[in-house]
Amino acid sequence: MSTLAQEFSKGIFKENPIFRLLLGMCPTLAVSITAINGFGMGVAALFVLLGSNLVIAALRNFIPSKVRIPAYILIIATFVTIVDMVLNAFTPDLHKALGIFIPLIVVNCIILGRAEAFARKNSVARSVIDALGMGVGFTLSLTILGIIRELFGKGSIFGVGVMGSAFEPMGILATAPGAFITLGIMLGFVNFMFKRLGIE
Amino acid sequence: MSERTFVGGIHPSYFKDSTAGMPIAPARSPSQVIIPLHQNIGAPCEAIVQVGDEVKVGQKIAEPKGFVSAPIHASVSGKVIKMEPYNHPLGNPVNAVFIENDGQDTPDEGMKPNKPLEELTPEEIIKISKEAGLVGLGGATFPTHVKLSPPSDITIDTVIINGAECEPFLTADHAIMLERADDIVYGLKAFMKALRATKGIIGIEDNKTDAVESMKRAIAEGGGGYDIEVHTLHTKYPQGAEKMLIKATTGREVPPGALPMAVSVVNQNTGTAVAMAEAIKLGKPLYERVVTITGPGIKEPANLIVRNGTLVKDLIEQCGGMTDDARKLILGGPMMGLAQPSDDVPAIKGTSGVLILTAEYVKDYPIAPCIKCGKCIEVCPMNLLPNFIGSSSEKENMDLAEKYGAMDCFECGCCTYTCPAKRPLVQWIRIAKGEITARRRK
Amino acid sequence: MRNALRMALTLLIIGAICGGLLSVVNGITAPIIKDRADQQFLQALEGFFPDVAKFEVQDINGEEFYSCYDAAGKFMGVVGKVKAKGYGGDIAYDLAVNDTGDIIGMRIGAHNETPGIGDVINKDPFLQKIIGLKFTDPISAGVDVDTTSGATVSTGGMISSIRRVMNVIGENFLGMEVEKAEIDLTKVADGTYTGKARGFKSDITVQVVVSGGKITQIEIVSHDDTPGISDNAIKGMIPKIIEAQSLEVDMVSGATLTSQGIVNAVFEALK
Amino acid sequence: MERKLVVSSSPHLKSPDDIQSIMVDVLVALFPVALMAVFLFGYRALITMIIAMVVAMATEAIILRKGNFFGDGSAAVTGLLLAMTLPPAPPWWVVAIGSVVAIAIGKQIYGGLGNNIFNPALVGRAVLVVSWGGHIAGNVWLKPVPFGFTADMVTQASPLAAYNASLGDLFLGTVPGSLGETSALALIIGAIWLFYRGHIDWRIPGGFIGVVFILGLISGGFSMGLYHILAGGVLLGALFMATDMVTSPVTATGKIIFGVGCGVVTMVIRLFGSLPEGVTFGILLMNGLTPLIDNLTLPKKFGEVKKSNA
Repeated sequence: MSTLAQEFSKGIFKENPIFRLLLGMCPTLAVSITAINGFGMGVAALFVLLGSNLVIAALRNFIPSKVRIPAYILIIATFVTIVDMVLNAFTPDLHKALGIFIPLIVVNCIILGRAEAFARKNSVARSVIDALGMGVGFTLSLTILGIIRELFGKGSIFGVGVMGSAFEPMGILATAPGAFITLGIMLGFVNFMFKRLGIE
Repeated sequence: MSERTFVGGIHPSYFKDSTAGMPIAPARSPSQVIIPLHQNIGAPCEAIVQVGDEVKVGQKIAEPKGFVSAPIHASVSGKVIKMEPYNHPLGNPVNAVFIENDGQDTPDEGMKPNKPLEELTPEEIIKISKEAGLVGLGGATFPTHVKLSPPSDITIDTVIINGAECEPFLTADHAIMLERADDIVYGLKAFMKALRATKGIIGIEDNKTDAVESMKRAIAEGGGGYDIEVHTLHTKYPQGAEKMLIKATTGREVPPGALPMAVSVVNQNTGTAVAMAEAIKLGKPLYERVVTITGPGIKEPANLIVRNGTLVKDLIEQCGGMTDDARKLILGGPMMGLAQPSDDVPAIKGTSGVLILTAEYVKDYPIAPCIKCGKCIEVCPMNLLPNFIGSSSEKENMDLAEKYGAMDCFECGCCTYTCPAKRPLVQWIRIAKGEITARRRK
Repeated sequence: MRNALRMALTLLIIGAICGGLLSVVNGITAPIIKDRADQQFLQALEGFFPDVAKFEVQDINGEEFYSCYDAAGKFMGVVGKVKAKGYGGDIAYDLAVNDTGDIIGMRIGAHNETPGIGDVINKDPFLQKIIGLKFTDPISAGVDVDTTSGATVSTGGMISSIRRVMNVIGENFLGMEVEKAEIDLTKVADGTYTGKARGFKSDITVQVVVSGGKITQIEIVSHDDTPGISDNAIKGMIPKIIEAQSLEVDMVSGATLTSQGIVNAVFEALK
Repeated sequence: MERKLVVSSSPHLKSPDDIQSIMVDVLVALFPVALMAVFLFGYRALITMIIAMVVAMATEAIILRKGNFFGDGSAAVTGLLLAMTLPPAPPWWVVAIGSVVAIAIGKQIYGGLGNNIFNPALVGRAVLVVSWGGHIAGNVWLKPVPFGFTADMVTQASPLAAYNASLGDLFLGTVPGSLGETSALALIIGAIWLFYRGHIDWRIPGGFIGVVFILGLISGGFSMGLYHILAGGVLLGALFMATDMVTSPVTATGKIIFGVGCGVVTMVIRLFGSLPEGVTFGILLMNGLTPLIDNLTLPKKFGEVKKSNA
């Protein structure tokens, strides 16, 4: 049995959902245009993941295994809808920027994947730690992608201009091809670093 | 109609000047010959002499063990001193008969003229060719009597004499066509008669115009009663490959995996035709042949008549020896010949040339990735995709190599020659072919 | 049986709890969301009409038009939330027109025009050309507003859309007389008519033959547009108009300006 | 036997061509084009070409960690080809980024020379067009001034957008346009060298230019057909870009399909799209289809179809 600290850190490094497991690619590519979008998406997913992992782990002995998937979907959908409404009410700009990708968290592989692979079989405490780790890993990855794309595609970080007025943004990074290129380069870089560090 | 050819092929530098037009001279009679008992495609032979036996020139010393095989004859007179495995041009040591030369050249009693060609039946001609141990002298060493006995359901209408000599450096066929034109025509007539073929064609590349003239003269003088033509062919490699030659001269395409007889054609080499003529006229079996000893690494290149079993180092010595920068010894031509680890190897029936290359030709090129230039596809005479077959084989994906047609490759080497990335394409294809054949046997 | 019942019950309970939870959250957030949306839009209208205090929404052909009033209830002008056809699909924009029919503001919303090329429509030089135009101006590509070279589709699409929206606003809110681009053919006497209108580079002259209340033939007498491109428009538009017996036909893409020119010229001829 | 003999599998002769010699041939073929560009657009053209080549070679040398700056020459070719597709004088950093992208993302990420799917120079150009369209495709063209090495130049639209140049001017290249695309004469001279050296096949340029001509002919008559060939990047694309060995099919039939495809996409973009030029995207699109085309057009093996008279 791994320690809780390991449980937490695996989601950030060894089993990072984006760079290692390649889960949840759709929102990754779509919303990482700016750092704040990536961060917001990550936090939204973190919240849903936390909630669903917690509830599913708590109810793991009560839900018959034949109907577990519909039950999980119900639970996840509820949390997603809550996030959607809360974001809409309190951070409308972010809500507008993330758009359809918030409701789509429902089908994000990370959420259902963690429910099915982890929360179903582990205690509430471990599941919550797992959700935190995965969520932070997801948020971190999206934010990094967002920072890179925003820095070169718009010349700012978290909306603050940093490149000076002479900088002409690289438009392609704000488009879908730019997302693929950035993600691809990051994946290569992370794999390279892991190899260098001798992990796997 | 003077430029006949096929699609593909390459134009390497020919390097033929050093020996082209050089008269054929007999090589020095060696003090000892080492005659391997496997000198043809197909089954090896079994010795019929014992250590200590006295043999005469032309005496049969080994009998074939199968149908696709040809007997072997002594090339000197003297005493059998040893029988043991010895280096062989194809690589692994093979049982060989060592004969000490007594220098007498006593001819065997069996060597006497047969009936003239006009009186021989096809069956008799085939028998003569078999007894004389005739094999294809172009290098493939396919037993001639087998070629002359097609299955009964196949009719052969054309016999083609291969005078293309498309391999760079080699000039043995060229020399034969100049000096032995009459015998070539005589041999061709014998082949045609044996096969009941109606047409004879002699294909010669257009860089040997003197040979074309010589052959035309010989046909005019001795071709009476037979329909024989000389076809001038475009000079390019591999013009002399069986299928390419047939395509160039008759326009017929031999289907993949089939033999020329599938399109009613039989190919024979010029040297084989001369040997056929000698076997009929003189009763002389095949115990010597013309060999070109050439290349930048040899001091005095020459076209020599070489007795079967003469060691290559003797030949090299006679030609002034190797130059200091000689690095590679090849039996055959530079495109399809076999590199030898040592010059201590006997010349056999299939040895058409001894080629010595210098350091300049033996560079080790780094293999670059395929840049898909398509040059190998352009030159492939079989219209295959050598780059794809090669890469598949490199990645050990033999199924894919087979799908791209690896088995139809006859290893002419044009792809490797032309590849700007210096990829050993034909070498990879050979590996694939070996692997696929081994798999099929299972 | 017991199992099935238990499954159904479990799902039911979870569903009920989830539903309850959602309705509670919704109850908290919905009013906040609505208030803010109204607030935001009012703010947006204030950008055009600083004194706006009240607005009314009217839906015309699927597009929303907001009549704005000041605190005293005086009509100030109209803001249309409308769409134009661009190169990369629809361009959503707001167009504000004051009570005398002048364009006082325009704001480009969501669009998919090519960055660096088509998005010139959202840059100042283009906006400057539009703002200040009057209802009575022709508002026609190449006449009083130039298209931007390299982005003719985006800019041309915007210009013709603005003309259309101006017509809608003028007719519905300002009581202006709008010249209809449609011809009542039954009122046109048989005969041959000639008309002229601006194409891509200069005027296109057409000859229209009407007989028995129908357009039977259209001939381009002269034009100066790009060969190759305009040919498509000519080949495409004439049969379309004759077949439809109407000028409400789709433009030939890639040659919008020439196509529009032909339609206008036919209109001029039959007017 | 003291002499060591080398044993290797046949063939024992190698053609003198290698990758570097091919790349040098391409550079030689581009020389008249480059010369014409400098002649027409002045020293700025030269600077653009030098930046593109040097940055491309440096990027490759850094990625491959090789001391040999020129390497196999392919980076120099890519850099020069990229410069040929650019306007005469974009900002220096645009050119440099284009070269870095072309080599790093267009080529090395796929595993280097031979493994890339798309023409690296065009990848570089495409990224530049999408990112800084204003510097690449807006009103950035210079009016050519022969020998005008220091003269101030006038910007005007490229002839493809304006349809206003004479065929003679287009042939000589005295029209605004990208560095390497204006002079049909120089391009043809360069291509003849490549044909002579056997590095390009008539099929791709033939299919490409043929289709452009036919579609141009249909759209606006004979002179329009010629216009579409001579104006814009069709000749540069057909002779130097589409014929890039790595990214075009290897089979004979495949080459024709590839060329025709490039021509069709180019003309569809020119006639029906809003961009004045479609060569870049035409070639990139067909690059992507190349493996498929190759596999669909495997050539008939020698003798595969039996002749009826056999």
